[in-house]
Amino acid sequence: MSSTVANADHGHAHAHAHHPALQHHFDTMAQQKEAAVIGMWVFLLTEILFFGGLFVAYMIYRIWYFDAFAEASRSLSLFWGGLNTAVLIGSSLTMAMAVRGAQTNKRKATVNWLILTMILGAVFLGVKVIEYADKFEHHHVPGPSFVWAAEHEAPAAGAAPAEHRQLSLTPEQLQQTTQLYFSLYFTMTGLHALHMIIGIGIMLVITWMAHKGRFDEQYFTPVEMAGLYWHFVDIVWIFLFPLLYLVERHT
Amino acid sequence: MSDHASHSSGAGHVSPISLYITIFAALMVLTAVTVGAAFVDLGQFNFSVAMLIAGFKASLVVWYFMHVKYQSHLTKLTLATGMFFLAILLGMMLIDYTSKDFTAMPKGTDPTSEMGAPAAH
Amino acid sequence: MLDKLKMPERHYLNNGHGLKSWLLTKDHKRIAIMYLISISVMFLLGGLFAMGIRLELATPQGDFVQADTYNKFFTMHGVIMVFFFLIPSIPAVLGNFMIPPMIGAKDLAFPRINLLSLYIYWIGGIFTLAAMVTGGVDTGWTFYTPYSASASNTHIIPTALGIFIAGFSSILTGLNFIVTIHRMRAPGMGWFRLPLFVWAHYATSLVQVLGTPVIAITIVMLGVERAFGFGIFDPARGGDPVLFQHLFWFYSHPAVYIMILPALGVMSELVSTFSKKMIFGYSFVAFSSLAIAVFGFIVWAHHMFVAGISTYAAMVFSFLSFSVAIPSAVKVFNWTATLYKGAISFETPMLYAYGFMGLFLIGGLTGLFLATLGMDIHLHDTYFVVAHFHYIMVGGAIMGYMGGLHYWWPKMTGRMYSEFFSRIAAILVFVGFNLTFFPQFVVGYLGMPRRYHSYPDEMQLLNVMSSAGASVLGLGYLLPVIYLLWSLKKGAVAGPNPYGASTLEWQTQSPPLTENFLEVPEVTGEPYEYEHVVAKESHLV
Amino acid sequence: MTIFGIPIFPEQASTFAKDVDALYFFILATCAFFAIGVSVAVVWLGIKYHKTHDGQIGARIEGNLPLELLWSVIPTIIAMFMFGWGASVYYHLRRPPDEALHLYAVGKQWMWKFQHLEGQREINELHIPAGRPVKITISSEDVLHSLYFPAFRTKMDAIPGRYTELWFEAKDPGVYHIFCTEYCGTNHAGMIGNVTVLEPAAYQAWLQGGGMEGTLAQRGAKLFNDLACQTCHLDTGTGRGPSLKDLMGRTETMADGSTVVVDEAYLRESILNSQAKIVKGFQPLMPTFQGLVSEENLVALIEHVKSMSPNATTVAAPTPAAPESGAATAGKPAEKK
Repeated sequence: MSSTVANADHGHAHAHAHHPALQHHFDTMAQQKEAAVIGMWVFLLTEILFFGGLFVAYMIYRIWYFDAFAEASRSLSLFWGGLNTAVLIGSSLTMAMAVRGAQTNKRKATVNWLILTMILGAVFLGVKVIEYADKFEHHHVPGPSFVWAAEHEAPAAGAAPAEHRQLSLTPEQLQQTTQLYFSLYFTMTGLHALHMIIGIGIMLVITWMAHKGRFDEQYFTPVEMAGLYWHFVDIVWIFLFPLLYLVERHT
Repeated sequence: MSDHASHSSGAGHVSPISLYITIFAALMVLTAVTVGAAFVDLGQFNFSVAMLIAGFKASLVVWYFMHVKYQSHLTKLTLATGMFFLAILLGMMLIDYTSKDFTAMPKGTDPTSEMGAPAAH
Repeated sequence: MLDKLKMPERHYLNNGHGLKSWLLTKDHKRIAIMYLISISVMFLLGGLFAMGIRLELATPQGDFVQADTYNKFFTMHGVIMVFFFLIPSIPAVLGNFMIPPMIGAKDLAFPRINLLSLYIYWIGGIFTLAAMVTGGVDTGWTFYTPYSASASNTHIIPTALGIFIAGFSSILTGLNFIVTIHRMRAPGMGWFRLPLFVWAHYATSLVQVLGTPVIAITIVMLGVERAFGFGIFDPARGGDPVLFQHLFWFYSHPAVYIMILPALGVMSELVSTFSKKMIFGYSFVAFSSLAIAVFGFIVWAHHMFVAGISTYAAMVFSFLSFSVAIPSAVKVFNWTATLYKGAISFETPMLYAYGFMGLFLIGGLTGLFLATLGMDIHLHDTYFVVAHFHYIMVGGAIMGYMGGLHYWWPKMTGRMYSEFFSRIAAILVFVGFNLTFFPQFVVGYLGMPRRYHSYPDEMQLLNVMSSAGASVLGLGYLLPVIYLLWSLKKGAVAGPNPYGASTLEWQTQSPPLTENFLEVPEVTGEPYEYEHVVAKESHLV
Repeated sequence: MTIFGIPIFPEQASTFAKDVDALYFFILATCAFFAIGVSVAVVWLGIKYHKTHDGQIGARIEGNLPLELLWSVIPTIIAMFMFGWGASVYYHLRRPPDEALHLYAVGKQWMWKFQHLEGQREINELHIPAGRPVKITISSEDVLHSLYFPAFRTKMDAIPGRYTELWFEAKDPGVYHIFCTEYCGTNHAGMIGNVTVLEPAAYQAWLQGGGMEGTLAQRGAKLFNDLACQTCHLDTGTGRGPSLKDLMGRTETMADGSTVVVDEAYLRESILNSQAKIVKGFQPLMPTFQGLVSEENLVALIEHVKSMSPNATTVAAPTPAAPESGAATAGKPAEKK
């Protein structure tokens, strides 16, 4: 196995002693790391289009049934939604700090930041559970038992007179089309939550690896990849929050 | 292999903590702004404003938290490819859905109001 | 000369023995071989369903099986052939095996992910097969709503889940190829020194990575609608069943290019090697692959011209659909020009290449009928469409796959198959294929709709021709199984480069070492330069 | 048309069948030219440049830019021409003439139900006059179907919750196939029938023969009474609901100030989602009839309302996209306030 030829091609410093994490088919750690970064980004590319399909459905039905979407969106709690947004952005910060810890080879800092990120992720999921439970209570889960009760008012939109909104939508229509909104709501937030659960699972493994001292400033690719993934999940939420919670709050 | 750009060996670019804090603060402020904007009646522009803010927040995360600023051109190209095809998916879908009324749109209604922004009341 | 060739002592096949050495391998070549076996089984299954379909259609009455059974036959035929045979066929077998040696790499960038993609493919296959054994699914491979969401009571969720899972296998393969082609090329192997097979796979991988997630999410939406009663596509709850078609075809039209692009790549290799001449207009052929991949994403609604899309949208998508025709035409013209002043010989792979040219031409050109708006209204969902896409997928993709398999078989196994029988098989496939599918163009223009269990009497003669052709075609596909297996034990030793081909994978021994090359090769020349190739012609001429 | 007893060409039974077939032959000729040309070239090159001895290699030719441009540009031009021709034929196929005879078709697993305005109802059989344009408005009761008349070279999907339409003008009396071309379940292949084209006089006679229930509009009038619509929708305009007299084609102002041109889609929406659009000056009192009126009865009601507007020539939007317009409006009841 000759790597000298390949070395000449790369034209940058080559670790003379092979790093233990270097796989046999790569020539240098840099090549291996770059391959991983590109691979991760290509994976995120597929994730963009995965959620893109959902956004298409959301977009079409929001155009068609704007009033129902606005009405249903007002029933979501802005407090919980806003809190979760803050929690997730905070977890992105802690994740960035964890990667920074790995970059600078601070094992303890890395582990601690990762644990903090997981805690914030768990908080987010906990809030999501509270919100879901609320939906079950109000029969806002699509399906045979779905009921859109006219008396339900979101606290934030309480100021709007009920008859103003009823001008354009009958209870039957609301029953029909708010259900569509909640179908999308559950699919979108459910898939997002699934991504978070997977992310926390990955972080558990990586925290353990970091704790065992598997990483150094030459090799911390798993931490970096987990970071990219986590930030992506954060970005999805950055879009989901206004799309689901803030359809029309000003009436 | 001519297409790999400015990557440094080893740990890569290490951003200062102050930068991360700044980005975090900016994201929080923007979240507050987007909530605030939702309570202001901007007519057709509520949706556009919300998406612009979300897009800007996402860019901050991508650029600084995800280190794309310091990554190779290939990474940036990959991201751009994703955006491009997402635009095709969303945009070309609208060709059909906004032209259902293309020639039969009743006079006096504004076809652009269907583009996602709520109709003004 | 033949006697002097010996099998190399050390190669990837004898580097480790036993089931475990295969199931836990990270070697792209062994993974490719396991893919080869898996998709062959799937091809056989899909073929059996096809035989059932043709038997049923031999008579107009619908007397061979019940209508429900027939509906399950064509659905399972489509699902298996599209998702479990055609999509993985060339990329996961030939691409997986050949891309690393072609670019001078020891392996793909992510060997473990490569193995993972195989396991995911198996899991997806198990779900789909389980759905099949427990009663099957009858929606057609297109799963159109609202039939699939509410009306049908067959096993849609496990089937869809199987496709969803297998989709990730396809995504991971594509991801692996993209990173490998970007980051694993040998020194001196610039982008314009890549074999065209690699270019084609790069384009294919783009489609896999960008398109597959959209079908995945579409299946999720269909699944939650069916399983939990969510109403995303349900017209009774204000949903739009046509939205499903939009999302479905956003993937499934580009998916056609996942199937055909690698075959186009194989063609470029075959035409060059067997005319001992560099590809005419290399960069045009390379970029036409990328052009097909990108244009493939902006034409999907041509499957929906009578599905209630707006007149305006129909015009836009019809116009754009013609854009795919141009790069396809460019490829065909360039291959033709490559033959000019070549040194052409007709070994079996070249016979497949010639067959491919004829069938792909017909398949591609009949696509023009369907892209033309006024014409498609009449032809949509008739047998004309069936014939068209079989000319592309069977006449194109499978001919390319068979050609490639024969071409690289000596590289993969180190042994030659029987040239005599393989030529007979190639001719049988070509003749049988045309007999099967050409009458379907005619019966399609007559108006025979797809997915019909019975049909008007006057269409019988054409259907009988088609059924007869299918048996010839089946024979043509069975024959290779026999002589290829035979060659494993008894075939003549092939030597490193039996065809005198120019690309890098022929510069190493057959079968290759686990790490492909003894030394990382340094590439100095253009692709397809035959001046320097040491041809070991062996017994072939 | 048959060759050696094999049918190879369907009858040209509608006025635009020959247009479609002309387009077909043009594309066929173009494709044959390229397919035969390339095939002959490939075979000829294969023979002419057949390898003669071991170790022989081909000439070194890298490419030729003018040639590449030539065979990119010429197919582009041909393709654009094909698109233009195809689009013009399509436009014609999608644009029913104003004077067309109007029918309704409802797809249901697994039958086609046709309704004539005069009241005749047929299943898997359709009688139409020769020499007169016929417009069929299509809907579905369950899943997707597609109404296909191969001899007329036209088809259109039936989509639940929407109206779509197609038209044709049959030329000669005869019996032709009706197929369902969108897969719809078990008996998809049984969802076929015959369209019988009659001489106009014979068609009139056929109409007299049937129609026990009166015309479609009359049936609608009876429903109008049965469903108690007339208690609010008084002709005088003094009822709790707006008068429906001379309504078709009129531009109505809604409570929110927007305007709507009354067409079939609007009527359909107003019956099924009665409070989606409220005419200015009226209260949203009307109950919704979603699920209470079948597709067949719905078209009868609409015909009845149309019959109250004897002066309106046709639906309000005589444009090619009218079917899509109807579809979209029917599908999005709650869009405008």
